[in-house]
Amino acid sequence: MAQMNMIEAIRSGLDVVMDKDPGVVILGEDVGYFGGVFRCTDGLQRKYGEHRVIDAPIAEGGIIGAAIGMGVNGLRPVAEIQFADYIYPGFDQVVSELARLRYRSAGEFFSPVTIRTPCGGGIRGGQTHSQSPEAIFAHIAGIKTVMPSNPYDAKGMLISAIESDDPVVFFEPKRIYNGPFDGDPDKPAVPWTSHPKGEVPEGYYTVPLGSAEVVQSGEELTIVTYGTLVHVAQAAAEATGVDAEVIDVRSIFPLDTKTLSNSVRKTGRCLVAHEATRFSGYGAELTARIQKDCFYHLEAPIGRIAGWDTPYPHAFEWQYFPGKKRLAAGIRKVMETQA
Amino acid sequence: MAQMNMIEAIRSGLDVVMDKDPGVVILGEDVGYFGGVFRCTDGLQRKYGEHRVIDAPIAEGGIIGAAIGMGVNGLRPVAEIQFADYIYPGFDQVVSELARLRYRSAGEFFSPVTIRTPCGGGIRGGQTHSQSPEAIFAHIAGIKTVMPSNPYDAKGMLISAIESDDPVVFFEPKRIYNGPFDGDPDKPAVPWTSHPKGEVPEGYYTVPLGSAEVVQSGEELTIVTYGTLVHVAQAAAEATGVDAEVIDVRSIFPLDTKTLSNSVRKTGRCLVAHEATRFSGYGAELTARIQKDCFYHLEAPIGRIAGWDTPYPHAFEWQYFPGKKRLAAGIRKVMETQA
Amino acid sequence: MASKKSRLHIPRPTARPGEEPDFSYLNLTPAGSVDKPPVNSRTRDIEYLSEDLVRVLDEDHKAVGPWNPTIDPDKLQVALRWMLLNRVFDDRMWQIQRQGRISFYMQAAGEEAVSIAQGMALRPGDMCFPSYRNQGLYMLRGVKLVDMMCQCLSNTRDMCKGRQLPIMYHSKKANIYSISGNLGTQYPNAVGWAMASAIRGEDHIAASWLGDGSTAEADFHHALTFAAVYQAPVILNVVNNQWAISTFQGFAGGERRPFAARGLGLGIPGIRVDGNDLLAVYAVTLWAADRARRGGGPTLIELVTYRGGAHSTSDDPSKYRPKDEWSAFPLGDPIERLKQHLITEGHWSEQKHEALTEELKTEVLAAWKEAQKAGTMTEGPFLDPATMFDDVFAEMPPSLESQRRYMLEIESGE
Amino acid sequence: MASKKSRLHIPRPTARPGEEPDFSYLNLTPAGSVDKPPVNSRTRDIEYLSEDLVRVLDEDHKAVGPWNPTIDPDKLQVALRWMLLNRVFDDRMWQIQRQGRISFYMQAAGEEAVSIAQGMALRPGDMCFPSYRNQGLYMLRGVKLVDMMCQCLSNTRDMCKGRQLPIMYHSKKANIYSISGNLGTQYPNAVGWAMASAIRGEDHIAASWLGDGSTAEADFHHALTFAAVYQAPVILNVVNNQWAISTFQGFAGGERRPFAARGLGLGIPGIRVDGNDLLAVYAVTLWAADRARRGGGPTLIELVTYRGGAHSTSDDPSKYRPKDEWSAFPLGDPIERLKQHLITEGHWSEQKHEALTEELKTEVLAAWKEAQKAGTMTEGPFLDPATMFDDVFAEMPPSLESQRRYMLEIESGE
Ligand SMILES: Cc1ncc(C[n+]2csc(CCOP(=O)(O)OP(=O)(O)O)c2C)c(N)n1
Ligand SMILES: Cc1ncc(C[n+]2csc(CCOP(=O)(O)OP(=O)(O)O)c2C)c(N)n1
Ligand SMILES: [Mg+2]
Ligand SMILES: [Mg+2]
Repeated sequence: MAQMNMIEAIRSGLDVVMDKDPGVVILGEDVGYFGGVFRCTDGLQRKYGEHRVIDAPIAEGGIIGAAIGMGVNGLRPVAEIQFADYIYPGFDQVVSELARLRYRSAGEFFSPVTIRTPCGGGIRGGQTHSQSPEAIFAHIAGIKTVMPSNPYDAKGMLISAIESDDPVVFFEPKRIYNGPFDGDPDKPAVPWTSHPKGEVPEGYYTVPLGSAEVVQSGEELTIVTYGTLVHVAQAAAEATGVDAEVIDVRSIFPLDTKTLSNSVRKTGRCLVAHEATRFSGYGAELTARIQKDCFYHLEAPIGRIAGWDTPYPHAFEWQYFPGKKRLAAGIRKVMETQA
Repeated sequence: MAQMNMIEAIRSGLDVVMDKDPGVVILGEDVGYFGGVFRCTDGLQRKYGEHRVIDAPIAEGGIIGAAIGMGVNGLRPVAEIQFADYIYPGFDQVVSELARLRYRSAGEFFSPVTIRTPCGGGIRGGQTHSQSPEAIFAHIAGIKTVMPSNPYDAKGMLISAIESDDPVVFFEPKRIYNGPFDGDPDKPAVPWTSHPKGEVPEGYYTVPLGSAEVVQSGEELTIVTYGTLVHVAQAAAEATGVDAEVIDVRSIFPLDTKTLSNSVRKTGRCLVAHEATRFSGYGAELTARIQKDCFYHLEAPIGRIAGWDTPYPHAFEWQYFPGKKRLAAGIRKVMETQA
Repeated sequence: MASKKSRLHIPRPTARPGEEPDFSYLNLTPAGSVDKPPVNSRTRDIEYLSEDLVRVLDEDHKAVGPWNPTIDPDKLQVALRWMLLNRVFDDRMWQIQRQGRISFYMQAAGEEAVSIAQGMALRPGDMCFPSYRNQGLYMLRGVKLVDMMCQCLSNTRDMCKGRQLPIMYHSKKANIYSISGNLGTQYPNAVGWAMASAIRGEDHIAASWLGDGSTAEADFHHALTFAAVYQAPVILNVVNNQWAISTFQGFAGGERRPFAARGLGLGIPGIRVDGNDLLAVYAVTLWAADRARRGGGPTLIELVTYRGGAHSTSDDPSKYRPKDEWSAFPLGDPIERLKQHLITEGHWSEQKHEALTEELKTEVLAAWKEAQKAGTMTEGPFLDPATMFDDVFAEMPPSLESQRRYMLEIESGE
Repeated sequence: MASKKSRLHIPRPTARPGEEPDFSYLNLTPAGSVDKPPVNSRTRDIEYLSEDLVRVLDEDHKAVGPWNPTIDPDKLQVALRWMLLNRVFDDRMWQIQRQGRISFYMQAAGEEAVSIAQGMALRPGDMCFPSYRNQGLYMLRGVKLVDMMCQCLSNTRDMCKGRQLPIMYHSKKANIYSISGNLGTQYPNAVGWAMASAIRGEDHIAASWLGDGSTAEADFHHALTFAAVYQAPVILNVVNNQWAISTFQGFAGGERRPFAARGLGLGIPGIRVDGNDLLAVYAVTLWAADRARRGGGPTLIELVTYRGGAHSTSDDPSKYRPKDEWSAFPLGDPIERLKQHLITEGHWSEQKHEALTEELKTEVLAAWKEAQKAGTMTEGPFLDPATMFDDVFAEMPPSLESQRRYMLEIESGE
């Protein structure tokens, strides 16, 4: 076991699969010689060569489009999109080729592309370095969408994603690249070494896609969340003194509905939280699903805490970000409501 | 008053605003000389000239991108995207320019573009002529998204959309261009002349964005839907004998939550229905919102009927399409469940 | 606002319905007049290839000039057969659609030389990323007519299992990629495929096709950029059939420079070829394939041809172009031209041609009969709707399993 | 899989850290050597403009050749002042970011002639669609330094009301569009703006800027296509500063042909200009503007320059390029070159230059002091967070009103 932050864990995951499978190639802006603007591919070009860790033109549609073709030709491409906010120019390739290829060719063709992309706010990135567009990808039939919340899961799920024959959009909450974050930007930064999930095996292992994790068990309320907010939710629960069960969804699609409903049936109350814009966000799916599966167990309406329905503003990052205060208020509201 | 089908109503709406406001221009593939593949702009180039009804290169990103610039320069552009399935190549322009311009410039700049695009299945279009991507646009802060279900609303809402200083994505359910459709493809086609909403004033009028409509009142159950399914829902309700209130959402965003909650609080039961893929679809938002607003009035879990989480298959169009049978089953399920 | 007169340039086709067809805008160089450079020429030295028109068949149906590939008459007869089969097949399927027995169809009328000549010039291991007008490629690469028909019928033998519109074929065995429906997306996929081939140090190249209108799409640009940057072994074909549904090629920017010149700014050589001259198309494709295989990178080929029919069965071209435009097209009909060449050379005759046509009609009809056995739109056997949930993913996730169960329950109810 | 050797071409910069800078790949034509054609020339007759390098200032700091715009010394001093102000401003803001007082910054070091020369050549009614390195444009068009600083501070006087990253300015009054953050999106917007101007029969033209790296984006292609098809009155500028973060211009396809040639295939003339030669940039911009205003359509201008600094405050270029590359850049520093020209002509001196520098530093410092009064990241006054919900739409929809109320409730709680 080693101590790794999320960047190191992702790099290690890439290293492990590249070493194991010579068909794995990396393609993206600044990923090669430089090692990526977040350093996730640092050293990999030196180790595996320019023909496997490939600097690309600034064209997300071209990167994804070329990766698809490489995948059809037997490679296992990992495309990096520098920020999730920049995935939109490649959206047509994701929907109209990547997600549909296997289906429309009745299984004859497929392309096992993994798209890695840093998402989320909290780094003063303003409106085009802070977005969390997972709901959009969750709605596209034919791709899997995941978002780990810690180094251990990041490496294990990334290996699963790359080895999967299905296309996967792999969101990396960049705010927690270097350490877990409890939602309070004024507190000193905490490194991953202080967190059990910062312990990461150096070699090969996988964390399966499609499974959620109960990161903290509790009896009074279930908080369903993912990414950075997993950590904020724990802090908020502690602040309120509510005995909350916190579930890290991890896999946006496929969704592990069992783990969710088991918990909510037990606690009878549920708060759903994410960073993305609330309206038509992924929290809506979680809520809709839980109200169906747990209707007769629910003692209060499911709460939904999310980013506001505005772009992500630079100056008001911490008023926009669903931090500890907002989550705590959400928890209290769900708890106060009488059944 | 005249009898119009939805195509004629849309054309009439365009005609009325073009006549009223010389700044209104139309831009799109085949919209000019030919009058559009669905004929919605037929005759408008002859009437208003090649400089106001402009045939465009086949580049949805370019069409939307150019329309934005025209809008910034004082015109009021209406961009046609030939099929909603083809809007993805223009997605970055919608998100990163159209939706954000006013916000990021603190109101100094804006571009009042309306994007018209035919959506939905039921015309044997296969996987790339049948999609309903409204949920994706609903999630983008800064644009309005609407979908009328009849000629009267289509014209009135289109005029509102074009006259609005906000960008609007205007979805046209193509299956009901020529007549209302109750979900049974084997029955003879019904023209709009048989429907009260096929009566359309020839001149100027508006239907405001942001308001839902109760198209059928009832006491036992609320069906919340929009587009083609408004008609299918009415037929399904009739088939089941349930006294259903049917609400046509019309405006995807902004959403008229009042009309929804008033109804569900009255009936105590709710079924949400749409054609698009279910997972992370717009029905999730409707469901999540209604469970919150009406929790203490709900006697059964809110049902959700939607397209399956697969691409839209050519051969199984009618098994994919949420038709009368599926809606009726959904109605029965919500009715049978005991509170 | 329109107080002053608009200065916006609006492209206009030379003729609209009721007017005299006018192809004077086409720059036609005489057959045999264009030099054939070595395949390792520098792009800047062969820019003329993107302006001139490579042609082999002359007015007298002779094959002339440096691009003459001197193909065996036998092989040419085979080529003629394929083109004719393509035409006969399309005619039949068009009729079938008109009778309401398939939902949709698109024909390649007038463009058959593209798929046949290029298909013949490529090697079986080369991967094709076609558009929807390349049905000839499938035939040539061994996909059975009956299988193509079953695709159009979405029946129990459909290679797409009912998921695609008619004509959206694919064949892994024949190395032909699947068709998206969204224009142009296959172009960067082809480049990526070619990049992978180069990475592995293999000889296989990729080829892709799209129409004049589709060059305006982003993916055209992405493909050219990536192909140029990595010198990918790929042939990028632009089938300039003058029309994109109702808009003529000027709306894709074809008014000022040929499409063949689009890659020059990136250092990609372009060749403008008479797309209705099977010999010329074959020759330029071989040239480009050879260049790619030797590490010379991508070539952009513009095939100048004419969309002889309607855009699709949903289209009515009499609304936007002269009815007799095709017959006025100066590059004629590719089938007729090859036929006349073979006749001139003494390797063919009107009688043989007629007999062949009849034979192919019979073949197509037989295939149609067989195809129907696997089901039609109205008569069984039908595909099992439960298969609708297959192949969304490699393994069906639980949510789709439960949707499938629910669908079967509902379908069996009432 | 890598049994055989990869044949994929991977572009490589001429020098990496620790190596000798090498700009031999730049095709440098001597100052004064490139002909200046009439503005109504046919694109095909002026292709040389996209290969050669238009330069006015020669090795002896004299202005020579047909492109010499013969500008008044007064006006040149003004230009020098603007460039210097841009440099001094950037230096100060960079320091300020380093002190943690703004979140982010991007400088134009080495590229100041682009904004200043082009800004001067355009008319006030012409609309600019800038990239993030065009801060000189705002200064020149009258946006106050203090207002730019307040934007960077996201404070109570911020033109963006706290919504944008530093340097994402805009100014409706100055006719400068707002910056998206997603690369290249402004390019088709500029073309659309120009189309509207043409539709109304107006004289105003649009101009847009993006970097060498950004030419790979789809919007570059969309803009060129639409500009060509409609002959929109627009100047499309590619600022080739050799680098796109860590990748050199070869990764955008610049290895084989200059970026100026990218529009040739669509019939758009391209001009390659010494981007560090204020006189040359001014002259070509006037030429292109004149052409556009006379209905000649778009021009693509490639400005050959060098990104003197880091990509942004988040970047560390010593990781990927030689530290001394800038000083080895053969086109030098635009400020130094204009300064030397003016000195040579007897209109300037080292002393004056130093005095001006001091004056500008004082001006910038004064602006910074004033800016801080409107709030900093740590000290008030602060913008009202409730304004975060404004301007999403023309009128606030009820859902945002209720979110705003809820936000205020929560923020006031605890
Ligand atoms: C992204 C996208 N936009 C629009 C369409 C609708 N469409 C289908 S074919 C076509 C015309 C294409 O013309 P061209 O590329 O010249 O090919 P041709 O049909 O002439 O072979 C259009 C606009 C589409 N399929 N995909
Ligand atoms: C769509 C998109 N992709 C990626 C980025 C990240 N990014 C910001 S600047 C930049 C490099 C741009 O280089 P270039 O166009 O040459 O401009 P320069 O910075 O040299 O002025 C990149 C990759 C982005 N902002 N938007
Ligand atoms: Mg065409
Ligand atoms: Mg650059």
